[in-house]
Amino acid sequence: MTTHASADHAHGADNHGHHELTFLQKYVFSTDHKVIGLQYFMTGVFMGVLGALASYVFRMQMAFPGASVPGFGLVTPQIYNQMVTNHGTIMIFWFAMPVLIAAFGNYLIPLMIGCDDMVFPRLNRLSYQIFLFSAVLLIASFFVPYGGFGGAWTSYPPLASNPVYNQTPYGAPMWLGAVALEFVAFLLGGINFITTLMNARAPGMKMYDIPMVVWMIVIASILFMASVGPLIAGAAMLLFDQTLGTGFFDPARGGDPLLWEHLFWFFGHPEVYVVLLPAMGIVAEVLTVFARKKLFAYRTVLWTAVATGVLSFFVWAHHQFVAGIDPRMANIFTVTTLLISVPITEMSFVYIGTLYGASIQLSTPMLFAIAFIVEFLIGGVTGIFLGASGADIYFHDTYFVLAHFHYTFVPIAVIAVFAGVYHWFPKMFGRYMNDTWGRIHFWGTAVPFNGIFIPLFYTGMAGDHRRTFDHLNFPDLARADLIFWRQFATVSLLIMLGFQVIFFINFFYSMFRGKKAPANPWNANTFEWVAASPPPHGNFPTLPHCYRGPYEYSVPGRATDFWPQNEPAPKT
Amino acid sequence: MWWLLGSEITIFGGLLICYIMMRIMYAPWSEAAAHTNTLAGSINTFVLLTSSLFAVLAHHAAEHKNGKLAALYLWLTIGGALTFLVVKSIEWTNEIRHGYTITSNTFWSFYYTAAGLHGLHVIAGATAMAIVSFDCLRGKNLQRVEIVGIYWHFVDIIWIFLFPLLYIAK
Amino acid sequence: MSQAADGHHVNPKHEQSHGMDHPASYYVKLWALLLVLLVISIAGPMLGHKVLTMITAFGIAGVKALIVAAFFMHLNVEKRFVWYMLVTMLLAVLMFFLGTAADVMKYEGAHWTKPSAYLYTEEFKKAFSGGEEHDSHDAEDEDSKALPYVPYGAKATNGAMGHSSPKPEHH
Amino acid sequence: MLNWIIQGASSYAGQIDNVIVIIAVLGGFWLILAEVALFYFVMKYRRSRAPKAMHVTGYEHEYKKWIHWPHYLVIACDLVILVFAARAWYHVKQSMPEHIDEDIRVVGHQWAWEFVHQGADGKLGTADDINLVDELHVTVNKTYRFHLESADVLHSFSIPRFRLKQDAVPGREIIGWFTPTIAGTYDVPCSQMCGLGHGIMGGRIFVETEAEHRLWLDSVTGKTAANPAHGLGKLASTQGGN
Repeated sequence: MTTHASADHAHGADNHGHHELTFLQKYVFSTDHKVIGLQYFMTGVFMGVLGALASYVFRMQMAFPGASVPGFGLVTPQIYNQMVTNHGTIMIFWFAMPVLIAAFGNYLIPLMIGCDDMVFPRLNRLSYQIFLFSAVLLIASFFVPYGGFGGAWTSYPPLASNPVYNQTPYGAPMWLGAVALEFVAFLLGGINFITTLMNARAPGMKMYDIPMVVWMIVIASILFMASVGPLIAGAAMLLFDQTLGTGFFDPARGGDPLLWEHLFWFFGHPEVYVVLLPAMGIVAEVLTVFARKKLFAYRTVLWTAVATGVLSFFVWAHHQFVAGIDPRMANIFTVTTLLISVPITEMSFVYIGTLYGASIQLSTPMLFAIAFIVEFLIGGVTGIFLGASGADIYFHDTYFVLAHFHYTFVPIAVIAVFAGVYHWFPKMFGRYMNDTWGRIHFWGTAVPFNGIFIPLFYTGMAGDHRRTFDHLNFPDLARADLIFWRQFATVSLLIMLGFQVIFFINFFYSMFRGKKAPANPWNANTFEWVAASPPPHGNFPTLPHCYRGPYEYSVPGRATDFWPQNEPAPKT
Repeated sequence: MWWLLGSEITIFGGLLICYIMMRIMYAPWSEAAAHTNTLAGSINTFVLLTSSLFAVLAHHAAEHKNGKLAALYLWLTIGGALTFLVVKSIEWTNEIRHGYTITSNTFWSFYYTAAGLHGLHVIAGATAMAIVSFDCLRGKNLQRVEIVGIYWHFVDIIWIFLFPLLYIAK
Repeated sequence: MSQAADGHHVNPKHEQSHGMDHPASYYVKLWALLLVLLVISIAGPMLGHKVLTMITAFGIAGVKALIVAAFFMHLNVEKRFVWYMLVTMLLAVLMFFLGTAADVMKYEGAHWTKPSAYLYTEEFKKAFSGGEEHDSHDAEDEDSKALPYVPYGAKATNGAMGHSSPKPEHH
Repeated sequence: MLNWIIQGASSYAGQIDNVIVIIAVLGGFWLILAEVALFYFVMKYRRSRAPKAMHVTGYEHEYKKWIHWPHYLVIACDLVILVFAARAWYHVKQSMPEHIDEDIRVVGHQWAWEFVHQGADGKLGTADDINLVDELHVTVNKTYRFHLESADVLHSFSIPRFRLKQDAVPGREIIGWFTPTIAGTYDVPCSQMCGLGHGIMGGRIFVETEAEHRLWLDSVTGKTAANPAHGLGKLASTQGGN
């Protein structure tokens, strides 16, 4: 493998003659990892906006049932289900994954390990094209007769497998096809990341010299690869059930709906860590730069990440405690689930430990990074309620679950991404983003976010079930306090969405008019800051050599408080 | 490449595990399995094993920088792939004619899904080999022979497991 | 993988360092061995012994796969990490099997039964009316237990061989 | 703790609430500790107060112990939680009370619950079964064993007041039990996505005293006029349970 990788690599480098490229070459058929990374980013953010608008529609329905949603219209149960389903699907598969793994991975991995491009640039482009096609397919599924799929993002059969039940004969297969294509795109991308890290590191870069975010993205890719296979097979089976009428998941014909649940969650739980780990990596980079401090116990972070990844394969059935699995199995999965809290706790402690004795500059990315830890801790602790079988009997499929995983996913996919964007924006576009507006955006995001989901913990405890389009149909849930908190959550959502406008204005304005940034605006150590901002085609004038670990900040006896990885040690 | 194969293992592994679980559970499926054509399966196993041999010989030739010979062996391998597909299509035609379609029952669903997925890999492998063989004739990119070869052996291995699972165990 | 990643630096010529100079006849011999194994695996079931069939079919499949993987795919000279990676993937699949089998592979368990599966098995047997030999002890043990009650899930359909999908009873 | 928000009304509600309280206390302790430490560090080591950062690798024993000891303590807390959670789980899901007063059959449909009461003869599957749509009548302090099925897609039989939840899987019959302890009328929503009408799929459970229950029984079996208290009572077709 190595041979061919490097051969292809050399081949790719030949193609990268530094001549002027036409527009098509530069943007549409580009094999440059930076362009592909930005394409992933833009597509992902666009899909994220769609997902956020979907949440606007159904949250309005939750708070004011039956009222016409401004700018949208009346929400029927069909539309509601479709919005909820596609909000979940889009946010995880078309926003969190492309932005966290594909965009940051593509953009950062070659820069951070000091090479000029991915080892398989054309595979990379193919991966993006498949991804783009899958996004288009998903959006198209809204507009087919009978509407888009509405069977929840878990897509449990027989609801998902039989048009008689889900009443979306075209939407359901299109949804499933889009998801399957998206998996293929990320498989190709993941192979590329792993091979790149293994084969194309700068000379001198040893295992413990690799920046944490690169490690995290690669570990996440490996997890994705090992877990998604059965679900791809399962997706083929479900697609045949939907279109050809086979009976893989039809109990009357020997199939078993629980088989799908297992296939789905065997992938679905590692998937949580697939998106968590890159976010952890981004936060590690931002924390160390703005705390001017070495990452506390690098090896511990790395090995807890590996341990989390391994353990994540043993915990999936905690999503199915009351789903009809054998109750004896639940005990095993409770043990493994509680076990996985250990490495995650340790990782969180290490991040807090990194701040000990630091010199913290509360810039916008740093604020987001700290907010990530604050919010993620809440998400992690509330997870224990759900991982412990006894408590899960009550909390399963309530808004408590929903609030819990939003407390993990929003820090991961929104807050950590903002930290990363504010941090690497100068590198991507050669200009700073406006810091004042960044801070306003931060407070407008972090505070309303808690305003959305803390009330939902409460309504979940009171028994609100998920995916119910109107809780007032249930007399016990028509209590005044619950109605108030539902409206509170919705208003918080509106505020949070409103503040995102500031981000987009800031983003696009700074892209063209922002203050010019030097190559290393934050005085950071890692390789990407060695390249010019924005990095040209081919990244580095000469490929750097690595002399030390990525987090050597505030080393005693040095004039500056940073020590770039490519700077040779002074002769003694 | 190895990572690609690793992910393929989990895809086929997932499908086959589902099949195995149901097969063990529903013992009467053996009566459906009795209607598979063991002869066709055996011929195909033989064809694939032989084509694997050609693939490794192609790699061998490529190692010795003999592009023309490597291309020849690759085309023999592709011939094996085509033979495999022809036998497969005759077999399926017969089975469908006897009324065993993908919806007949879940055994046949698995049979067609697993074999169909494998067939797609055969087609993909043959296409890749065809592309590589043209480069070989010009003596370019000889190291790619090994990649397609490895892929082809993997397709072969999958069949080695499919064969007893679908045809022999009754 | 980390250890491997360490030693995995760009090494374009690594193949020359491992002896790859087997003559072509070496591969032909391996191929002949594979064919012999193939014949055994086909002949195995003809002896009509269940356990023997399993051993010849799947044992030999394993051996064949190993031979192809090790010698044709040159895994025997590849870096160690490739083995680790492939075995890890297999372990992931095995893990999936272990977690899932308790639900999917059984007719009943603690506090649950699958009436539709009993029914399906019954109808399947009927469909193949020949039914002379049910040498499977498993199924018969299970079948001998009385069907508790005809369940909704199974009743609403046209049975195991039916093509149409179950229809909801009321809305 | 949960009783403040929603009063538990079954024999095991208290046990499940206890698990939740234990997790809240143990988890809450670590959460607050971690958040306080985090905010303390952020305040104390602002650049304005701490212009120069320390160089700490994190492998020095004096610092490492701050990570390691909490980490062992977390394992200990996990063990405690595990014991309580598993005991509650065993009690609710894995065991079955010795004495069962009545069997009921619960069938999920798109989009209504069908409840089969065993009727006067005390057996399910006989002619005098009482099939009701979205209405389940039970007597307080009696132990019920339910047989849960689904006619079409996945549903989930959930009574938040009882802290009870179990998915109904087509093709399976799943049994469980509950003992209501407080009389009243509670929701029985479906908590698993089951299609368009998922949001309206809610039955009611009527937990009645012995006398009320008898009154109801008489009203459905035609011995007396319909009970005005339960005017909703509509008889389902008697297609099930034979």
